[in-house]
Amino acid sequence: MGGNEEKIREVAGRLLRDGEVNLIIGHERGTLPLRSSPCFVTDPEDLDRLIWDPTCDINLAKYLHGRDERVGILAKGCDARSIVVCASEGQVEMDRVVILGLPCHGVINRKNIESEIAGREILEAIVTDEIITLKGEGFEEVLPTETFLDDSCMSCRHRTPPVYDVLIGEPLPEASEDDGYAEVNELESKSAEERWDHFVDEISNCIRCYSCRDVCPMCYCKECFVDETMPAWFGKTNEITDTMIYHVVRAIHLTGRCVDCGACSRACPMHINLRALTKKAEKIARDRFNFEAGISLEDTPVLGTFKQDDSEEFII
Amino acid sequence: MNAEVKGSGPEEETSSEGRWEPRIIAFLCNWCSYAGADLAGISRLQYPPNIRVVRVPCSSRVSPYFIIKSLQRGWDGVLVSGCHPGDCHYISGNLVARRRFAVLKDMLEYIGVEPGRVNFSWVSAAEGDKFSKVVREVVNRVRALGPAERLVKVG
Amino acid sequence: MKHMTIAKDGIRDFIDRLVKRCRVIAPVESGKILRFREVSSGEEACFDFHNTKLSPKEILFPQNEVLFKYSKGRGAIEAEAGPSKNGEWVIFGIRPCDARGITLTDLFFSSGEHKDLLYLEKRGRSALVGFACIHPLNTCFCTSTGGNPFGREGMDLLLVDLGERYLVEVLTERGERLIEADRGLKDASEVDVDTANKLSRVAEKSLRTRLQMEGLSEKLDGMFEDPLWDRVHQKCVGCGVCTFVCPTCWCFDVVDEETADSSSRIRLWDTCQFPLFTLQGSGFNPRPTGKERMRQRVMHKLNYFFREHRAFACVGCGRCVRECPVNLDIREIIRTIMSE
Amino acid sequence: MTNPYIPHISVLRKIKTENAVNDIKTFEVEFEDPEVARGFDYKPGQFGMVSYFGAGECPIGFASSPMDKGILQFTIKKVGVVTTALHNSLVGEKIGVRGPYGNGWPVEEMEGHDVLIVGAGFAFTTLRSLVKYILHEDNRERFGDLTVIYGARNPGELIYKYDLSEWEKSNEIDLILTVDRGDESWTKREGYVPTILEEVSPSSKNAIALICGPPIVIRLSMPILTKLGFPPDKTCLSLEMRMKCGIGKCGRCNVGNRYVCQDGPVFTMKELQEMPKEY
Repeated sequence: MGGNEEKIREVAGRLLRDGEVNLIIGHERGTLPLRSSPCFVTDPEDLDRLIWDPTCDINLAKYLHGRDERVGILAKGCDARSIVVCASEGQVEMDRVVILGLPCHGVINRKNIESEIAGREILEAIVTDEIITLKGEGFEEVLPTETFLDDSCMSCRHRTPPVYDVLIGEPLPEASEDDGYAEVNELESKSAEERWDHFVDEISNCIRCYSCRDVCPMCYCKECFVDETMPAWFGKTNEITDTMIYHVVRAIHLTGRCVDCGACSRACPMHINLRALTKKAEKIARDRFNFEAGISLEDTPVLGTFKQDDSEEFII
Repeated sequence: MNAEVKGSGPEEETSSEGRWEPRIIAFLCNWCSYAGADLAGISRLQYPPNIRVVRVPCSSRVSPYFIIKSLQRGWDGVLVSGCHPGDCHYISGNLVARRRFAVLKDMLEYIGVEPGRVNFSWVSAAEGDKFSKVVREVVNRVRALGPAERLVKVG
Repeated sequence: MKHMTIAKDGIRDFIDRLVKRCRVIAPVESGKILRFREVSSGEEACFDFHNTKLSPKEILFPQNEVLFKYSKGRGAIEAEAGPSKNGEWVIFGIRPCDARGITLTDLFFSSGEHKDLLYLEKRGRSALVGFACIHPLNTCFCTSTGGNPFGREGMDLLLVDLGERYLVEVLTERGERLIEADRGLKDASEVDVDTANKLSRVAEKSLRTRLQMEGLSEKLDGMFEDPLWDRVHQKCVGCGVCTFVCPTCWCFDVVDEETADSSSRIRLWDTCQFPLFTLQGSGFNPRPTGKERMRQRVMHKLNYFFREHRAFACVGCGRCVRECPVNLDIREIIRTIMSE
Repeated sequence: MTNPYIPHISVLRKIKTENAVNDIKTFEVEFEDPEVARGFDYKPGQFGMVSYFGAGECPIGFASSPMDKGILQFTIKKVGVVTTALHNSLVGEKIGVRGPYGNGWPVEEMEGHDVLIVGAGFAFTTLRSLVKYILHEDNRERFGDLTVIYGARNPGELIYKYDLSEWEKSNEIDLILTVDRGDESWTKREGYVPTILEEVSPSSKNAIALICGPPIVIRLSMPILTKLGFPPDKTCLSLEMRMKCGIGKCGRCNVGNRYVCQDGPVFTMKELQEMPKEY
């Protein structure tokens, strides 16, 4: 991906100088190893802050909400699909957004890398499409990027953004046949009792910090249902049923909207695997409504419409 | 507003023989299922008294919050009943609701809520007997599952 | 200052002996992370960690806590405060920065006309047994905020890992009482104490992050309207991670909750990063966007609290740096402010 | 050494609607425990945390004057969860009250001075407490002339009409009422409070100004008060902030390093000029 960094800066620079956009949203080097950080460029001088490598794991579509500038946004496949869903829900005006599509080999999952290094502190990391070079106190390791990609990227079917204005780099073939539902299928095969225990165990660590909601481009409600007070539907404590209900209802709200970018699981400080819920929401949209989110701007939101022959086997 | 503030879950109730009786909240759409329930009453059709009816203008008025809050407040079972597709007084209310219920049911059962806790049915205004059959079936299903614990907020 | 030593493989038995006399809270594995939980035996505690994901603040200032219960008929207050797990507590395995965080929390909750007795009651019966930081992390900056990897502030006992033994520094009588008549400990030799001091200097020098925070509060006095805040807050998504993992964040919300069998007023962790924090009934919000909220977090910790208590409400533990989902780094903000 | 969050149980004795739109009511409460009632003394301008169990708690200024022993009144506008629950409550119900909190109007510094009180709309509650306190025969001669300018959107929105009619007859107080838009029964002045303030232009010699109202009224009245010669340290303002604890611990009501619930809610203009513009 490195080769494209110059091209990104060049394209972004042209857009800024021509005045086609007055803001570029991209990624810049983070202050910690393995990390990138969102970057907002308005002055062409700052363009060399923009980077593009497998550490760029933040879904930038989140930053389009409520913006009145004309924005050039660097978008991986999942970011672009999130923009499409937001646009189809009236949250983003496409004529004010220039999508700089970035064909993507996948982003790393730093939690997996850190647990692989098992307690030793990583002081420096260089990440390319092929290898991850890690340096620390008295050790240096090289890991294959392939094995430490995020789970979402392992099963990604849209390495090239389905919608873009400018594509930077060669379109990538849709490599993976694995549809990523392995974990969901495995959970579905278990009994209700086992699934309940699994999710209680997983969710009981939640501290209700809402980073999963606040990094997700699909969560843009002015007042989230957990914050409503008249009436207050659900409690805001970290008691197990309040927390379980928060995560379940958020997953329901993602049905037919979640593009499985994995930002929520990566953001969770308590290392909860939230993808087990969001992937199920995506699977329901596919199985029941034969719908995949963020592919075309003409799609209407899944739960906002209906078909006469929608499945109703569950209705008595 | 105060009703909501004072709202609480179902009081424990046991039948005459001291057996645990499931408490089921039923959201009935005003135009069809509620009328169907009326018809069952007028025709003296017997069905178990375990349900407490909440009349709603349309099955699409029932949001996932109503259902999940009922479960959290300790109701043992939920029934949502609306008009058959095509009969909806608001033309497509039940069709939109159908998708919403499908997603809700799949997701709740995925996290471990026992199948049978949350039930959906189409009962038209003329189907008094179907209404009593549906209620009897739901009550039996919930009785088989026993008192609700998952998602019930205690303490 | 009394010094003892204890064999490293005897530490779990030491906890077993402690558990017989009081409730021991130690870092345990919880899912994929480490958190402080009550342990019933030394076996459950986990000792190889740089620092836990959440500080033991969550023990003394739990995420949700009953302020009081009231009767179902809403006419009377029933219990003075929620059933407090009474008995002596030992928070075992706390790092010096977190212990310092607790002393700052003590300072805050006991300041002013109205003291927070719920917190102070629990704090009063809690002993802090700490582990000195032999290998501070790259993100740690405790020395810049007035702390130290071998800091003793708030500690009753401080354990220093000498290799196959821990040096046990007894700092208070409460610490003394914890180990009195405990055959597992032996007196420490001069050599042990010297080794510990050498380790202390090495640890202090090994801290890579050196922030100039002298005069930071005074600098912030005039910077409320500075354009830096427009730049700094942009990447922040307004979640609650930085404040919930922070050992010196103690803001809370108060709500009433009624379930089938209990009605109580509880308090929950809250954060100045959420829009509801200052939203008024009229709809007016003095801090409407992320800029004001980010400014509030930085100004409170590094200026408002400092002007009142002459100490930063930040112990340099680096958790907010490590856990921020968008890698917004308070060290960079401090450097930017100091360079303005 | 009791838990500072526990309110005193109080009984709702009287509930009186104050305005035509029926979203402002004055609640008179009586502490269930007479011991608490005896020990509960407060200053005008202070506030208490009023609880409706099941709904929560909110900060409300005391509307009654401390001189009326045994009477504790809150005037509450129906806005949010707790206020709506209170507006739906009935006489005889039990609620919770704790306090008094905050510094209150600077009554000591006002002694020996003329007093100008400017109130607008619903924010006249604690000013009413102050006026009744000053007019009380034990206090009146300690204060100079008392001028009160009070206005509302329309006649129906003027609260404490029963007090206003009494004050109009009294020569101890110069009461000037105004409404933004009058109706056929309205005979007195018409105009916004700041305009009327300029028209009346009370003298600032040896006088203290106290003002409370919606932000727009404050913003427009401040320059007028300065023009009239009221120095910043002789102009006091009561701030309204979101509050949950009322005792300086929950961390949300701060303006700069000052907690409005402890260091306020009353601040002088001089103090406010040094505080960040975040209120």
